[in-house]
Amino acid sequence: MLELIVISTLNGILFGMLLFLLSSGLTVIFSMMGVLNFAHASFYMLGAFFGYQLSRWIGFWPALVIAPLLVGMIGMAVERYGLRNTHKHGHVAELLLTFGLAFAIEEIVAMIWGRSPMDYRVPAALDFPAFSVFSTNYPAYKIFMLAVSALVFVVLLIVLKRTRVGLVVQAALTHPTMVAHLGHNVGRVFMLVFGVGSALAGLAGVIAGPSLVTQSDMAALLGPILFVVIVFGGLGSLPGAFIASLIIGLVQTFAVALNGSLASMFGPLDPGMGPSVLTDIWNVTIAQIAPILPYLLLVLVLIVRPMGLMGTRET
Amino acid sequence: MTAAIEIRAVEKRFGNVSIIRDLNLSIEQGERHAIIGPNGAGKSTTFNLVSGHIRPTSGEIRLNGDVISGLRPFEINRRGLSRSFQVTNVFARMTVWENIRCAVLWATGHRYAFWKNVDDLPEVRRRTAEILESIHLTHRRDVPAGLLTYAEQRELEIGITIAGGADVIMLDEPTAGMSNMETDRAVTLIRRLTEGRTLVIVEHDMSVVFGLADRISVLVYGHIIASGTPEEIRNDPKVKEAYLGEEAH
Amino acid sequence: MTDTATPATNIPTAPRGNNLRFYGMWAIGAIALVVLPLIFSSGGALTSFSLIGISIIFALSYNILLGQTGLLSFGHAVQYGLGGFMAVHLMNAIAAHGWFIPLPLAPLAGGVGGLAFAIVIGWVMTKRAGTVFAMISLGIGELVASSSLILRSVFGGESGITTDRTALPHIFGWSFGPQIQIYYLIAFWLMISTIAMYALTRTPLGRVCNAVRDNPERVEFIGYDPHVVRYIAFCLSGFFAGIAGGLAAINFEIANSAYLGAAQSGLVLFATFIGGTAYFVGPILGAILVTYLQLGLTSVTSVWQLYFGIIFIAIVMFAPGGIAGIVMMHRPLIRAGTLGTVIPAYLVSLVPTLVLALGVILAIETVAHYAESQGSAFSLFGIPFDTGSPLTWAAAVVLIVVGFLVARITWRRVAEAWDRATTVARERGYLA
Amino acid sequence: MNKLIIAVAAMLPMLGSPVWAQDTVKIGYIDPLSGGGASVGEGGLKTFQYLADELNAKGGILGQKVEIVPLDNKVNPQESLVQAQKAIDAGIHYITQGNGSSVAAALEDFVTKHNTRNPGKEVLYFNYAAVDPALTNEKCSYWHFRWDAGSDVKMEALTNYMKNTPSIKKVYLINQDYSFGQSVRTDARKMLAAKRPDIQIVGDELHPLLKVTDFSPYIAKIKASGADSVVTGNWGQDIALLLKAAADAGLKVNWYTYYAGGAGGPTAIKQANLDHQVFQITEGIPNAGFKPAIDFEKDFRAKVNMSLWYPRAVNEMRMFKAAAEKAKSVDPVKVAAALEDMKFEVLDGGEGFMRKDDHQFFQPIYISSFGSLKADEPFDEEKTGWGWHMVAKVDTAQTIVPTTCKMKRP
Amino acid sequence: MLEVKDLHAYYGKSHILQGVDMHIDAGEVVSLLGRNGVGRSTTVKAIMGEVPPHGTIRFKGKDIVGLPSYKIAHLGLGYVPEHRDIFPGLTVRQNLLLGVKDTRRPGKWRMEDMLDMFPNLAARADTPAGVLSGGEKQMLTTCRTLMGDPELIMIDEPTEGLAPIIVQQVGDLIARIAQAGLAILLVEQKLSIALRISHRVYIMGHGRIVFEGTPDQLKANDAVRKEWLEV
Repeated sequence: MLELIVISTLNGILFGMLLFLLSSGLTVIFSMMGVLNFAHASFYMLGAFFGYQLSRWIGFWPALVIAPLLVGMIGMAVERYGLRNTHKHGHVAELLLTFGLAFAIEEIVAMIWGRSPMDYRVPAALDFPAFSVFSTNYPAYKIFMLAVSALVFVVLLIVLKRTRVGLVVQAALTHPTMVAHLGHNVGRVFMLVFGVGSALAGLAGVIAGPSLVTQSDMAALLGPILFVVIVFGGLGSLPGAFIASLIIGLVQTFAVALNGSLASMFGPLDPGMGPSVLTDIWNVTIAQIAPILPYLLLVLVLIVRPMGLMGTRET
Repeated sequence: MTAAIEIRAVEKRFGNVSIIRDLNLSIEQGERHAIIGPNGAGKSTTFNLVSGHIRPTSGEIRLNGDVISGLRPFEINRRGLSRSFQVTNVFARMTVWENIRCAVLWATGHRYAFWKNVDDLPEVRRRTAEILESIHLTHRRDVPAGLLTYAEQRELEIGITIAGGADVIMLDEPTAGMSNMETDRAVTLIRRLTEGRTLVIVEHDMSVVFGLADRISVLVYGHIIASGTPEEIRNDPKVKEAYLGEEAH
Repeated sequence: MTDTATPATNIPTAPRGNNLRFYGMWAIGAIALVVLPLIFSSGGALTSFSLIGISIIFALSYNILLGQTGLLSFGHAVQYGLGGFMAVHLMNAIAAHGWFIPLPLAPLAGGVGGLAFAIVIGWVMTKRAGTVFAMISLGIGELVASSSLILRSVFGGESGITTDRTALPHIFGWSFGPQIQIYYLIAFWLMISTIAMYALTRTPLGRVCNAVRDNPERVEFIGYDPHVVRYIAFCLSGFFAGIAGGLAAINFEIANSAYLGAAQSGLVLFATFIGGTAYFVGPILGAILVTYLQLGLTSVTSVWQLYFGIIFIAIVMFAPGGIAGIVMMHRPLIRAGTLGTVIPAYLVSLVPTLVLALGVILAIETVAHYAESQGSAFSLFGIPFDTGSPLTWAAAVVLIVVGFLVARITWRRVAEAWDRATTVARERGYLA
Repeated sequence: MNKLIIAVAAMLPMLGSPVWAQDTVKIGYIDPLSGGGASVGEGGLKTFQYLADELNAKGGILGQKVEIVPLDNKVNPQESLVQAQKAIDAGIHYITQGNGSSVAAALEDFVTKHNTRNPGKEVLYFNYAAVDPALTNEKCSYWHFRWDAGSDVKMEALTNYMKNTPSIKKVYLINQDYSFGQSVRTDARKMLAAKRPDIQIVGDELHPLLKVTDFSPYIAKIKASGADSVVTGNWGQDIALLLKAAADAGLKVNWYTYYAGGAGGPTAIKQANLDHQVFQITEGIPNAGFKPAIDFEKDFRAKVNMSLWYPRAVNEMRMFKAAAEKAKSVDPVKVAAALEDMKFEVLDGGEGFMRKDDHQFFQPIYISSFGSLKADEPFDEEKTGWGWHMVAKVDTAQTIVPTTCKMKRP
Repeated sequence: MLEVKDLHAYYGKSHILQGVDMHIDAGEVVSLLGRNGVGRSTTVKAIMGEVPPHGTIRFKGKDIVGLPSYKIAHLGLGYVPEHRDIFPGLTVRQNLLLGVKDTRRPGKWRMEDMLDMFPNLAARADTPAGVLSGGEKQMLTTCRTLMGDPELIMIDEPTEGLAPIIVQQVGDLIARIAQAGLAILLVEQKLSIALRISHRVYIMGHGRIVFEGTPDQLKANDAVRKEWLEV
């Protein structure tokens, strides 16, 4: 039992931190610009593919730096030539623009790299077990992911709360005209924010690519859960996203670890009843539905507390 | 006779800042009552409290004798109170005709009906046409409200407010931003439209206030410092101070 | 049906003289539905028309939410899919018990399915509009789609539940086996649903929905609870989505989890938005176009999804009113008689725009074919190209660059001509 | 404007009545050619086109040329039906499909209804990869023929192998939560209980299809259970991520899989460095040492630039030709009759037969493991340098399972 | 220094400014008076480019019509808006920091001086600005703009909604700014401060300037006051 709890907690934290790494950029963009970026997972995918390609050419470590920069630049272009023009039509139009973008990016990636998974490997320097608990290995790369994720969280917090640029960004969120009156170029700030958000997605891609599957459908598979994280945590709240990531990571791993179902709690139903919705529900184990629990959490949280766990506003 | 609006000891705090403090005000039925005061004194907050847009922290508000504090705006509206907004707040993508008609629908008992043709409701049509005529916008009936001129939007705003036939009408700065001529027109309009009803108005233009109101209350820092006829208010030294600063004459 | 192109918000307290024209349009629409399969009688055409009919109902039902009440949903397929399952279960029950309920009534069961779900879940969903609603709908969509694989007895697991539409009682000697009979069944329901949904826009509720979309706060001050308005709109929208789902189930004789999924929800958003949400005809145009693209584009190019994305982006950026929006923009000009002054500018800019489009298509196809197998040949609009040849790549680049530069100049001209024309139209009183 | 051209271009082929040459046998290939499943679908398409070329080089079928007509279904059942209708409208009488049991179920049902309602215009459905047992049991149809072994057939073969492998003592089942995964799990339990009651089933896990991004908690459970073998029907990213997570955690078990060899699978196994720990059940492997199969594989790889994923497709096409020649006609009704109980020498050697009762093709089944190649094993996969190594061959007779099929015959 | 000629501005279709002419010289304190809704705030907003201006606006001889706000600010034009747009989530110190336009070039007003000058702000330097009282917020916004080292500062309704004692303090602050040699354009409704510190006064009515003169001239002119200012 202790073993299961320790290992599940560890796994939950590792997975949660990965989720945070993936969703931090989305939160940054939303909190600063109010844009719900549907193409975020696509930027993540671009990061993974750039990372894969660059690490083939020049190695993993340079790719870790260059690929996010490239993705960030693409993000900046999207903001400058797309979102900025769409802004006047409202948030729905912005959201739909990124929706279309997600479609296009997936197809472009598939066109260039094909649809099979890439052979994107963990760099040799990190390809060893870091430690083991109850004879389960924890690879160094996972610890590296954890470290990067924590680093991103801390750096983002510091940048947002402590640096001048962060102050401008925070102020521009609520009072863009006032910030402009103080002599700051708000347009450029927003472009930068979108660029940074995209670059974070790219960074997540470079790092998660070797660990997960780098394939042209990875964006579509991962996209929805990222929205769950940031909405659940409270739209626009970075600490909220952090906590939500951990909660979702832990809930999922512990749910998998449990074998409970209504049948195991209250005993099996009368076998004479035959198959029905009731028997279906009765026999479903928690482990079986673990990956869809986050969606359930999302719906429940939104119904009870529309601003999410730590959010301060609804839209 | 019960007062149309009775505000008793109402307080409204945002965080630890009191916007409204111990507000007491009674407005008789059929009275035209103006609330004036410097910017930021809490006039719009008072409106929001009475119309249900925000809830008072403490105190009680009655409409025609019934307690309405804590009710939702639509519930208050259904009891016969209607208000306009300081910032133009019409249905921008709908035509002028539609704007007014929507405001007529509830009062004529059509509510959420989705089985009636809205064009085949003679009563609704008649009232909509009447109100359009009275706010002089008949010739603009097919224009989306967002495309009206500012003054026209203000008139439409008044039209929407009175369309439901409420007997208590609250107008929040109905003539703000209007030219002299437009203001005069609006005053005539308001006077005619609120004939026989209770009118509460927040206004800056003193000519409007003095021309329209039976009684005036002066609100400063969330508190009423004076209440009385226009003449009394004009000569009240406290009012002068509040408006012109302590050094004035 | 073109007269339904009045903006959803416009007042049709139409002078009675227009009535003839109005009903005439509907009659023409109905006749077109009857005659269409006689002209295009191939099985493929019938299948296409049937699908288009279904997706028109679906898109119109979506627009009750998006265009009319201002609710952006990412899970509209839930009601569609549940409608489909409901219809299939009913059909199977009829066949099993020998009830005398003919097939044409089955879509109604779909509608009831969609409605029932909306009634149950809608109240909490519609509490808020905006992002909260959008995200709840996303979550509910994922939940229901996932549960459909777990609750096997209702949803039949992955393979879904099949049915046999011919097993139901026959009426008028129709077995509803042949596609043509199904087409007419769909056309019938299309007509009914379209009329009903159009009528809905002209009811008190329909108008108040518009008001809630424009300004939910103010609605509270004219006596309405916006939550109730959104809820009823959500339910009605669910009803029609259910009818569409029921028709789809009849058409395919199967209901499965694909009905409920995010892809289906995305597609209807796509169709509705491309068509234009501000006008009643918008979703109809969008559904026709998107269904055709979906059916046709896939056999023309393997990267249809990319074209979808590009078209969508272009619409969002350059024509947020959708196709209907573009068309309706010209109405005041037609009335004022100034459209003629714009057309030459259009024609001039058409050429470089086409060049640009050709360049983009050529570039995409070249890359796509090159990536598939280096150096292969393909043909585009009947012209053979070789992906291995630098000439092809150069041609694409030249077309794009030249097209873009010239198009930019000519579209500026269009904007000027447009300004002049609208100024005149405004002076003549055809434009606010 | 862009969209206008495309729309027009797209509408034309759909409204017009296409004119088809009558001296070709057309096979509608309905599988994903765009979107997520396209890599698999395109692989299949190339295979069938290669096979059509092969047949045509030898004079086609009864002198008629064979042509593969690609139809994109986006792995969506409804879309598949639309494409099937399109194919039928174009005068096609044979369709073949493989990806997705839901698609297969929909198509089988569609074809059956179509043939009942349109006598004289019958269509045959050749299934080369959808393995849901329901297709040849409760849902079976006279017009459906399956060359891939159903998942129950594969499990029969696998358990017959396991029966003779005493080192297997504790088995863990992990599967995707949908019809196919369910059938793998129930068959495994049932058959193991019958053949090796001493084997302990120490875990039986279902997880949602393609929704899991982190398999570590599942690996933790497997590890905790003390299993020595895992049986899984997972495919796609669900198998790749599962194996990666296992390798990360240092889990040492043997993996008995259905689809570890699918696109990307070999890459993942190599990345996870699971040398000869992952087993697969297939109807043929390139490194079995059977000369004709080796020659075929060599030529196929040279021409198509991929390894042969579907030996059954070879059997399907060659058997189609044989059946048509036996019936002396390409009329689907006659071909169907000829296919029933037909015996056929399969690509990888050995005899198989198309059972009349349920139209399931039975053939020798191979258990192979993936890892570093031995000297006499020429073929690797996905340029990993690793390839399939034959562990066991289960004879046709050892793969036969009963069927509940009650077929309506014309 | 600032020269406005025939300035027009619109809100939607509504013609708010109908030809405003005014000028402010270096070091001069000018008040713009008038009742609510006559276009005083709009004038300032139009100068800052927040409302699209039509007409001529020259600052230090440079035409600034059509420039984005941040460029206008960089020319040395400071603006303290009517609603005291403090950044409520940021601390007082952070608010002040944001006023600095160029961190490389230290300006006339340093953070330490500011906090010395206003003990109230100094005491709350590290608390979120959202909890400040109205008067403190006014101090903060004004100081924040000063941190950007403007040559002309435009202050919109600084005493709005403030208690008399605070109004006094705000008046002192403005007087101190004037002493430092900055030009000031003060938009006010209350006469008291305006008359105390202004060199010159403009009165607006219905989108135009209706009176220009010294405070003394205004005091002497009852008719103008009655017509355009008083209750």
